[in-house]
Amino acid sequence: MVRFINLTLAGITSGVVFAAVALALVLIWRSTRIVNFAQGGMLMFTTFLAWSVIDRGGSYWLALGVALASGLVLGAVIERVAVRPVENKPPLNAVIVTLGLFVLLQASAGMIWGDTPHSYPPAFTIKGLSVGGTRLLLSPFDLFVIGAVAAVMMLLTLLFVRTDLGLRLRASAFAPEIARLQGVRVGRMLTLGWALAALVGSLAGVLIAPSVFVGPAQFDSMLVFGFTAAVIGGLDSPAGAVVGGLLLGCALSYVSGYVSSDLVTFGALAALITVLMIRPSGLFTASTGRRV
Amino acid sequence: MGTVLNVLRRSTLARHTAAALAAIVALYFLTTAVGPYRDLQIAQAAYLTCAVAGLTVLTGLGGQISLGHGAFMAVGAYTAVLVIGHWGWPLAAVLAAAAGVTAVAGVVVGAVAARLHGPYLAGATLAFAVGLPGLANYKPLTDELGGQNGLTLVPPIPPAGLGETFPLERWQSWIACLGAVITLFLLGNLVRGRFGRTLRASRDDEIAAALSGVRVARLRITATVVSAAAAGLGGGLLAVVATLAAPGAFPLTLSLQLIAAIIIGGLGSLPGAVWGALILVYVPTWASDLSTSSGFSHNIASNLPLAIYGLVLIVVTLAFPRGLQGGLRDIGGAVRRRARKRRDPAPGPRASTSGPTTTHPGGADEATPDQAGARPDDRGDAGGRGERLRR
Amino acid sequence: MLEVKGLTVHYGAVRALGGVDLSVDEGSVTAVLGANGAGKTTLLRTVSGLLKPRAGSVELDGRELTRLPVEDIVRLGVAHVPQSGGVITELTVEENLRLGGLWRRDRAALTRRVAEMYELFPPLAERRARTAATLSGGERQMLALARALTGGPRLLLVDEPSLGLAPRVVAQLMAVLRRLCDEDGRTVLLVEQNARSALSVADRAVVLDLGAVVAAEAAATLAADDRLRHAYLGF
Amino acid sequence: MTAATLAAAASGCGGDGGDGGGSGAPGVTATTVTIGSHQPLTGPAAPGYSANSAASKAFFDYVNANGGINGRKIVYKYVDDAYNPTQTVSVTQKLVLQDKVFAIFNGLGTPTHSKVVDYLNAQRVPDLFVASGCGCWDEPDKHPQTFGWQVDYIREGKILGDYIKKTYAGKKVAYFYQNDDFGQDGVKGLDKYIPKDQVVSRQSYQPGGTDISAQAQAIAQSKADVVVLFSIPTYTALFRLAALKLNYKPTFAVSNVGSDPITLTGLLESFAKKGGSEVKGSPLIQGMVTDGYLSAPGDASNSWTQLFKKIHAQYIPKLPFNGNIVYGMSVAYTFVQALQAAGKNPTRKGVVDALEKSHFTGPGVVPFAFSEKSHAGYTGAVIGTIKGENVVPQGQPLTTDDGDGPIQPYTAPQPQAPANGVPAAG
Repeated sequence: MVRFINLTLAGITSGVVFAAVALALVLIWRSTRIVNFAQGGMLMFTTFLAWSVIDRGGSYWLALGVALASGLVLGAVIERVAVRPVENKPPLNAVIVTLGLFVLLQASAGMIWGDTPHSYPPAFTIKGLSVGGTRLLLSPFDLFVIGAVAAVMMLLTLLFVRTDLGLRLRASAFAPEIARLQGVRVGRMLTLGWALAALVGSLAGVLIAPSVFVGPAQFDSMLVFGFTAAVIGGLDSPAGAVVGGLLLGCALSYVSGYVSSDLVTFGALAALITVLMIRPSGLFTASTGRRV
Repeated sequence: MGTVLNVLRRSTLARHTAAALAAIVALYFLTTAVGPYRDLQIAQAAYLTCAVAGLTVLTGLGGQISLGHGAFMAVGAYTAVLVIGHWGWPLAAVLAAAAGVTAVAGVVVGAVAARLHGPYLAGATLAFAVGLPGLANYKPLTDELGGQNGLTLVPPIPPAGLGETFPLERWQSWIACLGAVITLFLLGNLVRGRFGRTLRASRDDEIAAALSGVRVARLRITATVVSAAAAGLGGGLLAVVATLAAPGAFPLTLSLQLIAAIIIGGLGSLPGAVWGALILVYVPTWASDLSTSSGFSHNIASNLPLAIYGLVLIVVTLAFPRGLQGGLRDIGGAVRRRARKRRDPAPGPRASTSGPTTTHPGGADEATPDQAGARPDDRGDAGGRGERLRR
Repeated sequence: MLEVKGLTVHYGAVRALGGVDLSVDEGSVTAVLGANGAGKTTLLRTVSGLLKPRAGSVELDGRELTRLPVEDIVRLGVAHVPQSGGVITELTVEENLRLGGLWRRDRAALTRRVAEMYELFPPLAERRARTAATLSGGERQMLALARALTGGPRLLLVDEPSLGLAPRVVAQLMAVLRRLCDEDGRTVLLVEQNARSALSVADRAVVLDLGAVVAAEAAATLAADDRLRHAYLGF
Repeated sequence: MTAATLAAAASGCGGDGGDGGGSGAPGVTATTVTIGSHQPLTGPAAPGYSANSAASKAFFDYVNANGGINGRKIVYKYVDDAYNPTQTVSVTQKLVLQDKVFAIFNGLGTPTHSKVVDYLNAQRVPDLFVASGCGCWDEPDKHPQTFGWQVDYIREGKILGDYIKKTYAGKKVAYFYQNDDFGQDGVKGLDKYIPKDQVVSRQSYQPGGTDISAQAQAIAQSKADVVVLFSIPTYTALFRLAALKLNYKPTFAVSNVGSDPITLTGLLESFAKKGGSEVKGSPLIQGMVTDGYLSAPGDASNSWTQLFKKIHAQYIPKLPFNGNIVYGMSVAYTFVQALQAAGKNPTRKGVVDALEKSHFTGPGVVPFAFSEKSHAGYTGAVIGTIKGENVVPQGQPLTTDDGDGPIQPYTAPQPQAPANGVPAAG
């Protein structure tokens, strides 16, 4: 029983980070209908920037701020410079451009910071909490991770549902042409959408960094698992991203703990196929998908 | 002479046969003229051509994205090595088995994929590419599949008739080139026929195709099987050329490179597949030579080839949205138009450079009239984007 | 108010409009009539900036529109109600309405205008918190029109409002358009296939065929011209 | 393109001759010896290992600056294979066929290098000092050109296993190992000494960013007193952190590959910092048991470490000075020895023959196995414990074989490093 609880806790902790990456992918998919394969590279790059701050003696919170701010800027710049020209081209062109960006970001990080992975501090201690004399696989830092992702989800929900800016963002995502006819500057909204997505991604990078270390290739699996989570949840649904992330995190943890750690990636494949066979557009996409 | 030309013009089969024969002759002279390392590069380009051409049929003509073709190559490579190791079949039979077993895998993947669209299909095939090579590490299978180290293959021996000093690399490149030419020939005929027409029709409008009697799901599975067989043959040839099958040889990057190759070559164009494969082989080698001789510090020199590769992907996609083959066609078309214009000045004013339509919807292999005259509703600046990926 | 001169629009190699001239007077309802594929919708989309012409000009009070982006044309007081309304089904009725006036940035005025729209179209008030997907066709048309009005436009471009609606609803809609013109002094450019009902409210009418203007006259004159009616309007 | 390839082929087909004054061997001219290597400069194995080749190159540059070997400078071409066997084959064939290297040196990785061993031997290219501890390089009958260098994983496992059996008799032991030949061979060696019933848990991992919480938790639950890790440094660090999380405090015994104190300190420095203390090295790794066959990078009094540090500061100051740097320079030193032993006019056969007859000493603490019958590298290691950033030896160096042979102490002291990096002639 302790094992089950611990595996579940480990699953939830990694699951919320998958959820954050998935959310970043969902935000971009909803606004520009592009699967952003550069997401893993973008969050790697911003986490490296945060690491540089810490390496020069900056505090954890300053570094977090730098990561988030640089995420915003990076997302906006990438949308303007590299993605805008392919937004109206065949969708696969965008796939290749984001792949190229991913490779380029990874190579740039290797050039600037080298290939040796670095330590990244956690915000709070990683020593597990004790319940009735048993140490759980859940530390104050894990609680912070869960809390931070939850807080960002809430803030985003508020932004999207409660503000005029959110209304513009949603309108641009759902029906860009109609939105333009209402005077919404859709181009700006798309840039902002990318910036927000990159912000969420950069948060995920900083949160996972203590557990994978900071290096050019250390975040590669984040994209794969984040994308898998987003597909499981349904790419049009932010709520789906969260549920997909948690499901995937737990599934991987159980496979690793009860079946074989060699089958973790195969387990991800199995989980994905199972969900898609039952719901071909993910768990949370309305079955009558918008096909206008 | 005139009748020959006439036959060629009229019969696709005759034209393709002539092209295949010409390619074989050209490749014979090329491979004989160059040194062993160049032969090896040609062989690499050839086995990649098989896989890229297979993907072109599925993604370019069928509109189904696959980020998992590297895994199909893995199936083909492992099949080839295992068949040779266990039964020692002749090479042709081995390669046929590689294609055949991968085709069977294609049936399974195709049956799953037929229900999926757009990013969901991308996600499923991506998980396939990541998950499948991991199976080699699973304990019950490691004895057979060699675990993380994979399997090694004894290189094929050139027939004694070619002489004792006949270089192995040339023999390997002959095998691979023949495989590539046969693949292109078969796929070329296939996509020119009914199969290709219905495939394109179902890509452009699934519902309309279904209404006109096309069984879309079955067609998609067939396309996956054909495509998988080509990738499997590519994998089998890889095993013969690189003499190995190992999980590390089929990382996710391989699958992503194949997708990049079809876009850069020109989506849906079989000649484009050759361009794409050539880029995959030559750009990294060239970039690596450049960085070795650059004298940069270790960190920069190590990552420079990767950076160049990323830049090439971005720049070529932005500069040639329809791929190199499409770019060539555009340039050719522009030259022809200019020649025609000189003879007969075009009527009507041309005030603005950008008409309402400068982009091609979907994966356009050839500009068909119905695409040029698409409904105005599809032509919003940003509208309709989702639908295209979802198709 | 609106002057269209020599407007030529292509889709790739296909010409949709060939040198169309059109003039709309302030405070009037102008109907653009013609068969399917005559270029009516293309004309409207070019005026609102969604399409860029190959040649010709569109001037609003002497100001050239063809080089402006859609968003800026909206800010000049041009509202476009696209075919079948174009309400965003994922958003609620209220959100759709607010969206139409967001560009004015005056939140108090916006809330006031939205309230006015609920008075003008009571069925919308009842459904304000529901998503637009739950509305009927007529209600969606109503919402689209209301949304356009929350921005307080001077020129209203309306594309086939009668499409798929019951005759009674169509009559109501046409009456609303007439009132907007008469009571609020707005200008309406109405594209319709249903020529009979369009002519019932229009001051002037233009008939398009194969991308060219074949007639431009007072609505009453046109309605009385049997030859034109038979050839192009089908009644 | 055709013209270019033809031209390249014409220049490439010229054969081995052409360079006057050389010994006639490929890659050797009057002034240079060109060698090549495949290395993971990018991709999954790049972290840490991409520095090896830079260190070797720095050492060669240093030797070249000091006059080279018999008047020849060593040109070291290392090419990225991204740890992908297909690319290993491709770049190795390029080095052999196009660049005409004299030898392949220190090619890294078992899954990668095992795919070119047959080829290199068929082409009679010396395949020196493979950077992997697989026992498979030691097959002089089948692969006469191939030589290992680092101590193989089975020997390492035997020596660690013997120590654990003697020191922790009757205690519960758990294994945490990488699921490839590195971990599996290590476990084979361990199992030769540690009784089966003493091993309470065996957990493996796949490198590549997957969570190891489940494995760590299983080992913690087994309440093992000693955990043996055959893992790369990042996974040693990850396991250590998981143990910290679970408040699990066993004795750690870590293979040489995953125990470099400087690398581990770098990975763990953000965790459990000691406020204001001057103590070097992460408190999380103090007391870890490990084994070593080279000088420890943290051992400031060692003459080899001093030499390597000097070269590092001069040529590659931007890379962190750690076990990988010591490794890369040490293996380069052995190559310098081999080239020197091959005589004034080195040939491919000459270098292989010289290695089989050699009795090289340094920079390691144990001898090589090189002979006509064995192409294995270092034959053993010394057990040590991590203290600060250093590894403090426990007892004498031990040597053994990769079969069932005994473990024996080796008494000769480690020689002093030559100041100019070139071993004294002889």
